[in-house]
Amino acid sequence: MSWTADEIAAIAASDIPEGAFVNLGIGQPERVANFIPTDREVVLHSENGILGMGPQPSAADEDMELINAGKKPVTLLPGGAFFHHADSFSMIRGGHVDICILGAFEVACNGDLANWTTGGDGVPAVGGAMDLAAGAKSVRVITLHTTRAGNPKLLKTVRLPATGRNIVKRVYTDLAVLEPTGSAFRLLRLAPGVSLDHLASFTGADVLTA
Amino acid sequence: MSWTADEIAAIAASDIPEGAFVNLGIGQPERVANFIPTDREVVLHSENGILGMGPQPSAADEDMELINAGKKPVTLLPGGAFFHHADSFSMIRGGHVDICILGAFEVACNGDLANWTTGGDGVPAVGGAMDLAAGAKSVRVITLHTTRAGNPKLLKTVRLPATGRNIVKRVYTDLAVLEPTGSAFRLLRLAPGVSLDHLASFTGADVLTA
Amino acid sequence: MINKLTEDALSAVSAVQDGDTVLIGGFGEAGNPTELVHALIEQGARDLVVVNNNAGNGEIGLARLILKGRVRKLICSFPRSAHGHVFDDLYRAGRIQLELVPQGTLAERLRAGGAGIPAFFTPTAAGTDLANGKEVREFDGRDHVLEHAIRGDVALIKAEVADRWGNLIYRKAARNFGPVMAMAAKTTIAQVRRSVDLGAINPEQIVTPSIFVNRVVLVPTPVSERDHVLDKAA
Amino acid sequence: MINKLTEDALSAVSAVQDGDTVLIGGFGEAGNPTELVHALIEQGARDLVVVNNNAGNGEIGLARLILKGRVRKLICSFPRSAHGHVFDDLYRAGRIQLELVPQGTLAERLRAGGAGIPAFFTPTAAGTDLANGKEVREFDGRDHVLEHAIRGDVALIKAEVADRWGNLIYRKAARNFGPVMAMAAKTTIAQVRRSVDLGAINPEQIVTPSIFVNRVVLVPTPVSERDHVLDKAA
Repeated sequence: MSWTADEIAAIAASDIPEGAFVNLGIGQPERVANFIPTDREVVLHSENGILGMGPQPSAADEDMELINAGKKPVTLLPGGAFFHHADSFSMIRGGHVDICILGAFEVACNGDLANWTTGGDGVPAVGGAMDLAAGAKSVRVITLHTTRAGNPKLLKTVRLPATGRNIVKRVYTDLAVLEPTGSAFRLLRLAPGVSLDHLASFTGADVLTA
Repeated sequence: MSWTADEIAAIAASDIPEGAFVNLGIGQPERVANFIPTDREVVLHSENGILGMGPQPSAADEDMELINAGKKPVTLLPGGAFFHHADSFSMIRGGHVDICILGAFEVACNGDLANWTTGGDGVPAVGGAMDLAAGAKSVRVITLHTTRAGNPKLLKTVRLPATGRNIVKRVYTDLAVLEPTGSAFRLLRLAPGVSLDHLASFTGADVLTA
Repeated sequence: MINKLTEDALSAVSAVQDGDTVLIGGFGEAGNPTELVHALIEQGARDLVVVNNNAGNGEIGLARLILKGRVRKLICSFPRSAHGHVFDDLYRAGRIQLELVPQGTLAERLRAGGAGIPAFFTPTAAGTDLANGKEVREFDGRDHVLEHAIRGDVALIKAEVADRWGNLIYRKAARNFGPVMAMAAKTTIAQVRRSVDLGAINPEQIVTPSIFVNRVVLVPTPVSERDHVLDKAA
Repeated sequence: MINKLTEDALSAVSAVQDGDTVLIGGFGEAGNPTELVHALIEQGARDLVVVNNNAGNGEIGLARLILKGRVRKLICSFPRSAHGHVFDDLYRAGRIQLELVPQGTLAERLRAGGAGIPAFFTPTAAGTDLANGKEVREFDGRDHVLEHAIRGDVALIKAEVADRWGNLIYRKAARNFGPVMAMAAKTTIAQVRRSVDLGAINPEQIVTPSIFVNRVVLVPTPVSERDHVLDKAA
């Protein structure tokens, strides 16, 4: 009826070309690393100063000085490099990271993204999200199509404070792959068993099919 | 009747404290390196990406990838480091270089320095002079007291295009050591056999003796 | 002879003044100078402005400094962590100020501070709430925000190896904010696991050259924050 | 499989267009990518804007590119050298433009170009003729000049060792402008003395990470400019 988290990750991974430099956001986007086609070499960037990030180590090999943006232990592939924070964000802000895949609270059909604060009375935290939104050549989003309460996360305009404006190029959800066009979302791929009517009714902006 | 080039260099060197990070300009200032008191450790910076620069090598050991700002072969002391140009000028502009000693065409008693162009029809060249003038904590000058034609180089105001404004803290010449005060030069030390009248007559601004 | 090495963390931080801006290295727990922060707690300075990417873990290091009421304001990008109740509680009670800065802007503002650049334009945060009140200018058809340098009175960082001049190398992702904070402070104090003879670090490999370092404190076996926090939780 | 290594300098520079901005590494002769510049001469692009610290030596490398009339404008800090008549002659004849930039501002403008910073304020050159026509603003009671980023269409640099991903390390003071130019260009081409297997360069020691490099050309025994210039003079 819809794609599983692994299926979404595999679809997003299949869109990453050989040789790309890719930053994966915390949470669901991290899963994409498990589905890079084995015949492609992709170089993963971590904001805290790593290129060539490899998979999680075994518990015995965990090293708290080799962690990813989510502070979880990772490994380094041959060809990987360490560098400091200003250099790391020069890669991001300077347009050297080809693709970043982020999570979202809301995405608008004009490409606006909201993913850093729910605007409540909690402690706000932004991390590297705004730098990635501003700097990566192609910003992509992985998200469930709706909130836990069943409300659309794909909207005409974001209601939460924005992370970046007009920057999202593609959205991968459990229901579909879509592209913000400015005034609507263009459908690129529909999950099996999901009807156009169903998709439209759970999307807060027009959906174009061509 | 006046100090030799080596004597001036030795006096300038004696004013450099233990542990200082020092950039020496091209030409006469380079000579200061030969007179650092042997009981003091001083770290020499070269704008092209070297800290801990050592003396000239023997001809057999010359390496054109280990050169100073004047493009002459040098050596590296234990504790020395290599870095790129942006880092090198961060050290300069960021105020981390304690002392730089530069040559001069003209120095004014308000601390203005002119040493990058004679304003003629030649090819202008600035190199790192303006960065050093703007960034070093203490800018000092070594120069002959007069031009070849016998005209004063220490003036009320510079006539040539300035390298920096209000930045020179001390001037070492063949006749004296002086300090720009704003409206005059204060005499700190007079070369043996040089009279105050002689000094005053070859200085283009007032000389204070107290 | 230049010798910046000491084993006395308390003396190393003795000059910190009330009201100082203190840059503290680290991302998560990698690169946290926990022993130097504990020395700063013992030293007693208060009313501090602290710059760190996060807001501390458990009740150790920066979290403990905050818990002791020494921090007036925190400048950081991500003041949330899996084990980070201390900042949360004070912030909700209105007892600590927060300046939230995008992580890359934070790193660049520190580098600018160290490089003598008072301000720069960045595309990050343009059009968002974090650009409110800031000067915006268009370059190449795109809005950019003017951001100002951050300079510290003191930087407390953690590196792996030092020599007596203060040259530093780091270990893996513990490098993070260390090099830019070392540049950005009037006085930089590094804790390191070990020291080596002058000349023993490959001059091609030195990450923070001696010019950016004032004092080096040897801490051969620093505490593991994770172990500490998990022990407390257990 | 990612493989940026080639032995064919001419193919490596094949995409350079007439009118391009070309960043060329080097300070004096250290770090000059002479063989890449000679390939560019053979390739034929003209009307170029070239960024280099100097203006070439003798009639080799950049000096030869200028001599061949391929350079419309030079952006540099120090266009004088002991063996540098080529630029001089054309400049005095009004046949080449010069934008003179203080060396540290040149390095910082390139780094800014690579780091996504369109403009920054610097104290360098404030109050001098090189600030004429530029925006000036006071910070901390001191005048600063607004300087803009430089980006290149192509960077030609020289390093010592590369792997097939394009990670680079340099040798001694030949590092100079290589790392910032690698960041600042759309396409970065590095010539290196040797290549090693992926993983053979210590990840702590990589100076230019692979993300900044597009192509690597193996030139095991590059020409010595000094020997070449002295031979000609003899």
